[in-house]
Amino acid sequence: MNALHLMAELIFMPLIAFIVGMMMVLMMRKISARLQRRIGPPFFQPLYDIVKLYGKDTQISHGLIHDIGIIMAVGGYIGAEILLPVPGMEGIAAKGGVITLSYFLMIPSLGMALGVGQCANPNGSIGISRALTAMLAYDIPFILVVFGAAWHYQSTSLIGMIEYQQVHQWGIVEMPLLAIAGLFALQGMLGKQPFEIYIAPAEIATGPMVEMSGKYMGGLFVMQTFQLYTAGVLYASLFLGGGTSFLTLLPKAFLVVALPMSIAFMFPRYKTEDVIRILWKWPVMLGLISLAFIL
Amino acid sequence: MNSLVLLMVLPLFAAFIIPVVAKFSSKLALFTGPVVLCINLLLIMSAWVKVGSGAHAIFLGGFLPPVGIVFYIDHFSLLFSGLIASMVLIVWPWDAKESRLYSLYMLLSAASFGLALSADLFNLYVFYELLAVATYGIIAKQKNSSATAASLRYLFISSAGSVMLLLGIAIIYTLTGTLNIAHLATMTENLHGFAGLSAFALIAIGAGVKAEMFPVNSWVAEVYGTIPRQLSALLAGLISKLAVVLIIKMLLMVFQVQAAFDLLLVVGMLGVISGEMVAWRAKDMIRMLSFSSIAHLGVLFIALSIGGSKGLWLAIAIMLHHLLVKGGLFLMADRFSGHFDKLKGLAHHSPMSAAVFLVFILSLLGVPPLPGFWIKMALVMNLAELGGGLYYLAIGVILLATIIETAYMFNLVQTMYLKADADSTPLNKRYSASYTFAKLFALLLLVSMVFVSPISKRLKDIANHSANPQIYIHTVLPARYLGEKS
Amino acid sequence: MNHFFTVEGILYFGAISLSIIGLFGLLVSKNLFRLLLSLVLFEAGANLVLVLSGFIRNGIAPIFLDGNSGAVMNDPVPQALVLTAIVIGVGVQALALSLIFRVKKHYGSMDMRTIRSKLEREIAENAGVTPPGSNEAPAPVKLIEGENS
Amino acid sequence: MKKELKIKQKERTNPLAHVFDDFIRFCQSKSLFMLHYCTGCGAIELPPAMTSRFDMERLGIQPMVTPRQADILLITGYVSIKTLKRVILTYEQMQSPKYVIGICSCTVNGGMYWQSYATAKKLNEYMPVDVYIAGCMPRPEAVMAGLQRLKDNIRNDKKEHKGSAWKDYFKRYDYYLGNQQALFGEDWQTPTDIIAEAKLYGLETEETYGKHTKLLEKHQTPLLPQEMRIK
Amino acid sequence: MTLLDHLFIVVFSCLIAISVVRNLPIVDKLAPVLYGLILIMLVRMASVAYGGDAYLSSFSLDLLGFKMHWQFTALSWYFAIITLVAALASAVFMSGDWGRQYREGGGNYGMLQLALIVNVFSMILLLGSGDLLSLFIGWEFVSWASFLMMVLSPSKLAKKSAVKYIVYAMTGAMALMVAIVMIYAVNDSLEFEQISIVFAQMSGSSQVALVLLLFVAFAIKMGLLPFHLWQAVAYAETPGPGAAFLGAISSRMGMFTIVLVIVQFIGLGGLKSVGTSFANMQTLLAWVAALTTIIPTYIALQQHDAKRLLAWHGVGQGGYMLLGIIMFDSIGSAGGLMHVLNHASYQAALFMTVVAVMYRTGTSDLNKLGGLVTQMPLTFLVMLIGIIGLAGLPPMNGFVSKWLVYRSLLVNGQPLLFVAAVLGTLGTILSVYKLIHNTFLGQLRLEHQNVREVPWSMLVPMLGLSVIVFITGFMPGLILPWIASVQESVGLPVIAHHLGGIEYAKGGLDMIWVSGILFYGFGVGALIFYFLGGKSKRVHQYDNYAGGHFLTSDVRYHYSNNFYPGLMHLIGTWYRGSFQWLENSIVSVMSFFSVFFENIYRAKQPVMLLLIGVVLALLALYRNLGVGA
Repeated sequence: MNALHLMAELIFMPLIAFIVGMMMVLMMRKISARLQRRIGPPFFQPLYDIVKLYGKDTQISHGLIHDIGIIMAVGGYIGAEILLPVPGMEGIAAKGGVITLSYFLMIPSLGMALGVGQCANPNGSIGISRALTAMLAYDIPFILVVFGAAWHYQSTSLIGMIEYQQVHQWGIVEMPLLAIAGLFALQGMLGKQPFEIYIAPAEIATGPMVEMSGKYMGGLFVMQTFQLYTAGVLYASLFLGGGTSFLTLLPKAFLVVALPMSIAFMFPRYKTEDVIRILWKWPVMLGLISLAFIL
Repeated sequence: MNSLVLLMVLPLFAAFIIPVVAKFSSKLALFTGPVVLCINLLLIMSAWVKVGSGAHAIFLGGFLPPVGIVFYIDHFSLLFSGLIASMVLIVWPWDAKESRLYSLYMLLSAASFGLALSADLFNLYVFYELLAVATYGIIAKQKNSSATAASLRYLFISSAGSVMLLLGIAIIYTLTGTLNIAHLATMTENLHGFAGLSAFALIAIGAGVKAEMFPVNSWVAEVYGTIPRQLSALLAGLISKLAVVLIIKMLLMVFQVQAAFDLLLVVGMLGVISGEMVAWRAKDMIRMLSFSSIAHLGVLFIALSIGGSKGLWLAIAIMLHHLLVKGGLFLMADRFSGHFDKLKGLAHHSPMSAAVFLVFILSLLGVPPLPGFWIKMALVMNLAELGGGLYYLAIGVILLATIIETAYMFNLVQTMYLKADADSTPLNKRYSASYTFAKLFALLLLVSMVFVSPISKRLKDIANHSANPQIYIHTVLPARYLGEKS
Repeated sequence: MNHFFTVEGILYFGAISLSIIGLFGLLVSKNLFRLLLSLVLFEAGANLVLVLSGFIRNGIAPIFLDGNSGAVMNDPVPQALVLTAIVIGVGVQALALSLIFRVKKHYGSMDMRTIRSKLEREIAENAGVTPPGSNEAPAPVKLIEGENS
Repeated sequence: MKKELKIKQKERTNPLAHVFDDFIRFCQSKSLFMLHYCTGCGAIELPPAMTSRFDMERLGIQPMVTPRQADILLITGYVSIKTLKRVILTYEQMQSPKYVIGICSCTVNGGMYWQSYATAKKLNEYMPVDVYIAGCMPRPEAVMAGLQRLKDNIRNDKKEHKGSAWKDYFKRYDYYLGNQQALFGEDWQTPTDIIAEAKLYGLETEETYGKHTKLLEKHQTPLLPQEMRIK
Repeated sequence: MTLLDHLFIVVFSCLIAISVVRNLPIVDKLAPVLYGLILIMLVRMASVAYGGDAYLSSFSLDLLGFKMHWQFTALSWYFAIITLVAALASAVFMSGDWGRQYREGGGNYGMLQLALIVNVFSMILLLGSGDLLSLFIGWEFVSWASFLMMVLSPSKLAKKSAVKYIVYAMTGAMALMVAIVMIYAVNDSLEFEQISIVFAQMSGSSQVALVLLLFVAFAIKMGLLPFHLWQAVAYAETPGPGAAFLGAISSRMGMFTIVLVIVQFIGLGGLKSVGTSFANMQTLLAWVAALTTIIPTYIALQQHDAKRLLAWHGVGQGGYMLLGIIMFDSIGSAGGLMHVLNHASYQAALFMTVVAVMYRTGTSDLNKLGGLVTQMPLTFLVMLIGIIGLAGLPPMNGFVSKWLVYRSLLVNGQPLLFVAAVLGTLGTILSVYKLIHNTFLGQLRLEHQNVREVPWSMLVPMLGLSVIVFITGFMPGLILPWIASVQESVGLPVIAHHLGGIEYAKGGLDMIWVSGILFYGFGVGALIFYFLGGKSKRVHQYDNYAGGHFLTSDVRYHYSNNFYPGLMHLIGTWYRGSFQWLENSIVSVMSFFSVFFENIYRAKQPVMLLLIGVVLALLALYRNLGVGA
């Protein structure tokens, strides 16, 4: 893997992630609009939003740590994308396995938490405390799913997993319950409707994003695109056999992201302790049952 | 070698002379006691050298055993008599002006010498009674009248115990027809039946009263609570040990049988547990020290239950260590008077007494460099070597006792190092001889820390020498008597 | 049980029952003087047992032997021992009596239980500690500093 | 009628910047975040604008909660003096380019409360207003038309200069501050520091400072942000 | 005179020097120099850490028939280097301005310096022990030394918790003594090899007894689950940098002895053979470790005092080390061992930051702090690096050892343990964020307006430790050879490693690449942030969205109390303090017995006891002999 190839990957993997992510955001907003019998935003709306936010003339900052927080949020996900193998480009997936990737997904939330902390706004702090509690809630089933997958494929590197699935059947066929548990965890990871208490607009003024203006808000929008893309592609490569080419990978990723979205807009918002109780009860139970089969 | 009888005669004589001498000049009466003790000390030292590694028997009145009364002299008994002489000298009541108290002290030391030396069972009983009477007298002599009540209660339990002792001696006499220990040692087979062992039980528990054995040591708290600290140092440090010597003489020579060891073991364990538990609740220094001495005598009984020369060596080491530490603590006790909470901030008033107190406690607990650790280690190792559930239970009890001791000792140390507040009593800093002796004991302890192996080697040969019955029998019983018998 | 109704059997039974009576007196009685008397009985019983240990059936006292050494003699040694034991017993009992007088003078009562609880309270007071578990009145709660010292 | 006030901020001249600025203005017109601040009765008209019948999202407009994220401040209905204080604070906390849409005639000229002691009659005396939507509660169609008008103004702001009214707040801050102080009293102050913002972004003109700003400096202890310092 | 003798002599002379000079002002300069000297002596012996053979000391004592000798293996060198670095850092921290403030505050500064050197001396003695008896003596020295350190702080609670500690420590020492005695009783020798020989010969039940006794002794020192109650309060109350030193390394002596005795001489076969097939000793120890990672961490989550929170985390992280080492495979044990060094580095740094905050603001109560990031930026940086390490996130070294532990749990197929470890990690992330948020972020209080950064004498050790945390995280290959030689000397499978990280067949870790990618991501994020977006204006903390409300200083607009209400609603009821109840019940049983015995001693008529004693003795003899008259 010569240096030039790596340099190309370093640039293109996040870029693809950004573009596909924006399409996913668009899909999300279109689904929610369609469910409400509305037309929904035009095609390039996510791009417009991000460019408008970055194009803002004035924005406020509460200090250096506020800026570093947003940089860590965006940078963390850019790092995570490079760990996530995509057909044709593997980045450094071999150097760090799926455990490292799941830790990389925690860095942006910690970075954002630090940034919001310095905003000195209690809405933000309450939002962050709920976000970290929600992370505690959805990470247990997610880790259980990762454990089952890694144990089933006998390796932690995603490339190995995809090759295994190319040869044998897909993960979802061999571990159906684990896949369902993974979807449940995905619902929590994406922070969509039922588990969205930490950005409740009316109650705590969108929690962590209360003091984010201009490019700070733009950064968080970019992070959302990366978040959707990473969740989709990770789930696809864990259970749906990844894709030999983009054409096979992207439909799976979009399907994976579409499923929780459509479920999401049916639900009201759960309280924090209910979020923990549900995410620690059902997906963990499903995961353990499926592990019983695999081990 | 016969001059050793003077050891016992001189104090008796002085005991009766002092009241007469006191008529003429009180100063002379004051000094006769210590002079006599110094003479005895010299006699003991010369005897120690002369006896060397052998042993010697003195037949009183020329009557050969098994009829006459025999004094058995070897390093074990000389060691004890030396301790008696020095301890009574240390604890001598210089400020008390009555001559009768001095004569009682003289009576006490005479009885102790007799107990240490004599090798005849009934003779031991007589000296034991003499010792008891002397102790009642000294306790009752104190100014506060609660001491009289304490000594009366002590008298009842102790004389009941000595009656048990007498019954034991009677049983032994009916079984063997003789009371000379060496003679008994030759016919041990008919003593190992139930009757013989019940005699031993009676003797052990009878003498146990003074040796603070478990069921019969309720007098300890009352007596030590009322008498002055120096006297309780003598009683706890030495007199209780002498009663144990009486049991040792019987145990070593006659009753080397597992049933006797188990009895001592159980009694020792109960003593350790009960002593530690009640000491944990104690709220003042004297009560804590008295129950802690009960516990440590329990450990002594556990050590005795190992039997043979190993058990004896451990017992001697524990006795010496306990004498130094408990004696020292009692001697210092008047610096720590009153409720523990009143001792707050004491360590800042006089760091020296706190440091000495700490040295004693650390050695008591068995913290490595100090000799206490080596003794506890050797004891536990020997107990483990014997194997068997009961011995492991004993190990558990000893170590549990150490933990409880750490708890209450360091609770006290912690209050001492706290900041002094309103109601903590200022320290009575006046000069007192006993405090200097306590510092001497602490120094002795630290010095012995360096010479642990030579001292232990010395103690081991004393124990080997005095623990095997053959030497005892050959020195006491004349050859021709043995000729026909064996 | 055959040798129970022999002479020494009865004597032994008498001696042992005497000491048991003494022991029972020690356990039950409350009055100091009665305690002392039961102690005397107890010691007398023990002395009797000691004397009897030298008894040989139809042996005669050694003093009556006028030269013919053939007859069976009672063993003189325990008798000598008993002498000293009795003397010691007397000494101890005399001392106990004098102590009882002083205790009666000081505490004003002869009942062992009141003496014990008074003694316990005195020990606790001079050690500056509340007496352990005195079941009469619960330890007074210190409401005001020094109010009930 | 107002003479063109020169601001210190230099216009970027190179052609690439122009293309880039045009693209940003285009995106700004296509994506607007609306701070839904229901001050009066006109607010009831906005939900229908957002729901399926009129679907504001088609125009790229989303409701946002905090002024920091919002671009449009919708003042719906009469503005009482007490509410005006919060409106001004919210307006100053919004990040420019920000636009104010006055819905209902009460914001235009006081409407039916024209002679009331408790309401502020003309909204544009206290902050620059981009679009007024008249009507005593204009129907959603009118609101949508007003929003569409705002979007057009933003897109061709270069030519008609109708889309950057927000600069006027910095340019003639003294005039606005004067009106506010007239209403709320001499010691009127908000925690946001408009003068420092004007200086930072070079939007200050000679009319930014005046009598009223001097009054403000007299009363307000300057809220300087804590700078991170090593020693 | 081998190198080990030089080390012992130098450490002892440093002890003497400091004890002589402790009340003079020059101790501030002398102490760090002495610790540096000891460190140099240790580095001279570094060959043992790179595969060299152990150093034997020429000293050997023969007392009462027990032979004692001393040796320094790779394992002892590894723990010694951590001890010395922690001691050097806390000595430098202590002898600067903090020492002056402690002295003015009435603290006994000379004794604190002495306590530190006594701790170091006793730890070197323990680490160098060559047989069971010298191990026991070293063990007692270490327990008494940390007691000396704890008892120095003037507060009453500190002294009470110190006494509670020494009772726990003595229980541990006595359990160790019983185990040693059981080993000695078989064939009269106290060598380490005896443990495995004796263990093999033992019957099933005494095997369980031996392993349990050894484990109890070492678990008490390490604060594992059933015995963890003493550690947090004791370490939190120890004065300033003493807490940093104790928190970092003192309880890890338990880990040293676990590795030395249980892992090296009883080993996996021994542990597996003990107990039934389902619940063998290894699963028991693993589950004790897993519960130790969870329960103390969630107790830490509840604390509102920063030192107490960190001390509880010290207890929690101990569970990781045991979890790693108990797997007995190459990566698991490497993870456990490396976690000792990692934890020591960031725990000491975090404790120092909290002490620095106390030095400036006078309190460590999280509900009375806030917004200090602008006033004390460097302390914030150290705490940030520390909490990233404690939480185990990538760039820092905590991640490497946690990754190794997870990887070994994955390979060994232990889903429940894996979930327990992750639960512990997430709990740590939550509580460290609460620590840094309540101390440094949020609204700054009026009274802390003019708080300044701590002087350099305190900053240098903190920054040094955080550099260590980062360097060993970025290039774990620097310390992996030490761990490989430890594994080799202890008989565990050795880990394959290179400078960047770990090669492993089924998916290794290369920290240079991972951290490189992370910094590349941060760089791109910074590029996007600074070049695409426009200028941003710094605003005051009162210029904040509060629903239109005008923020002023009279109402504190800050959220720190009851930081995780949602979580606490769910698991709040689980904190019933069942271990505290267990401890209290044991104490009440003991006091019941003591009252029982006390009443025996207050018997009205002692002769009754005499009679009972005689009758029971005769009965026992009768039954014992089983034969009539």
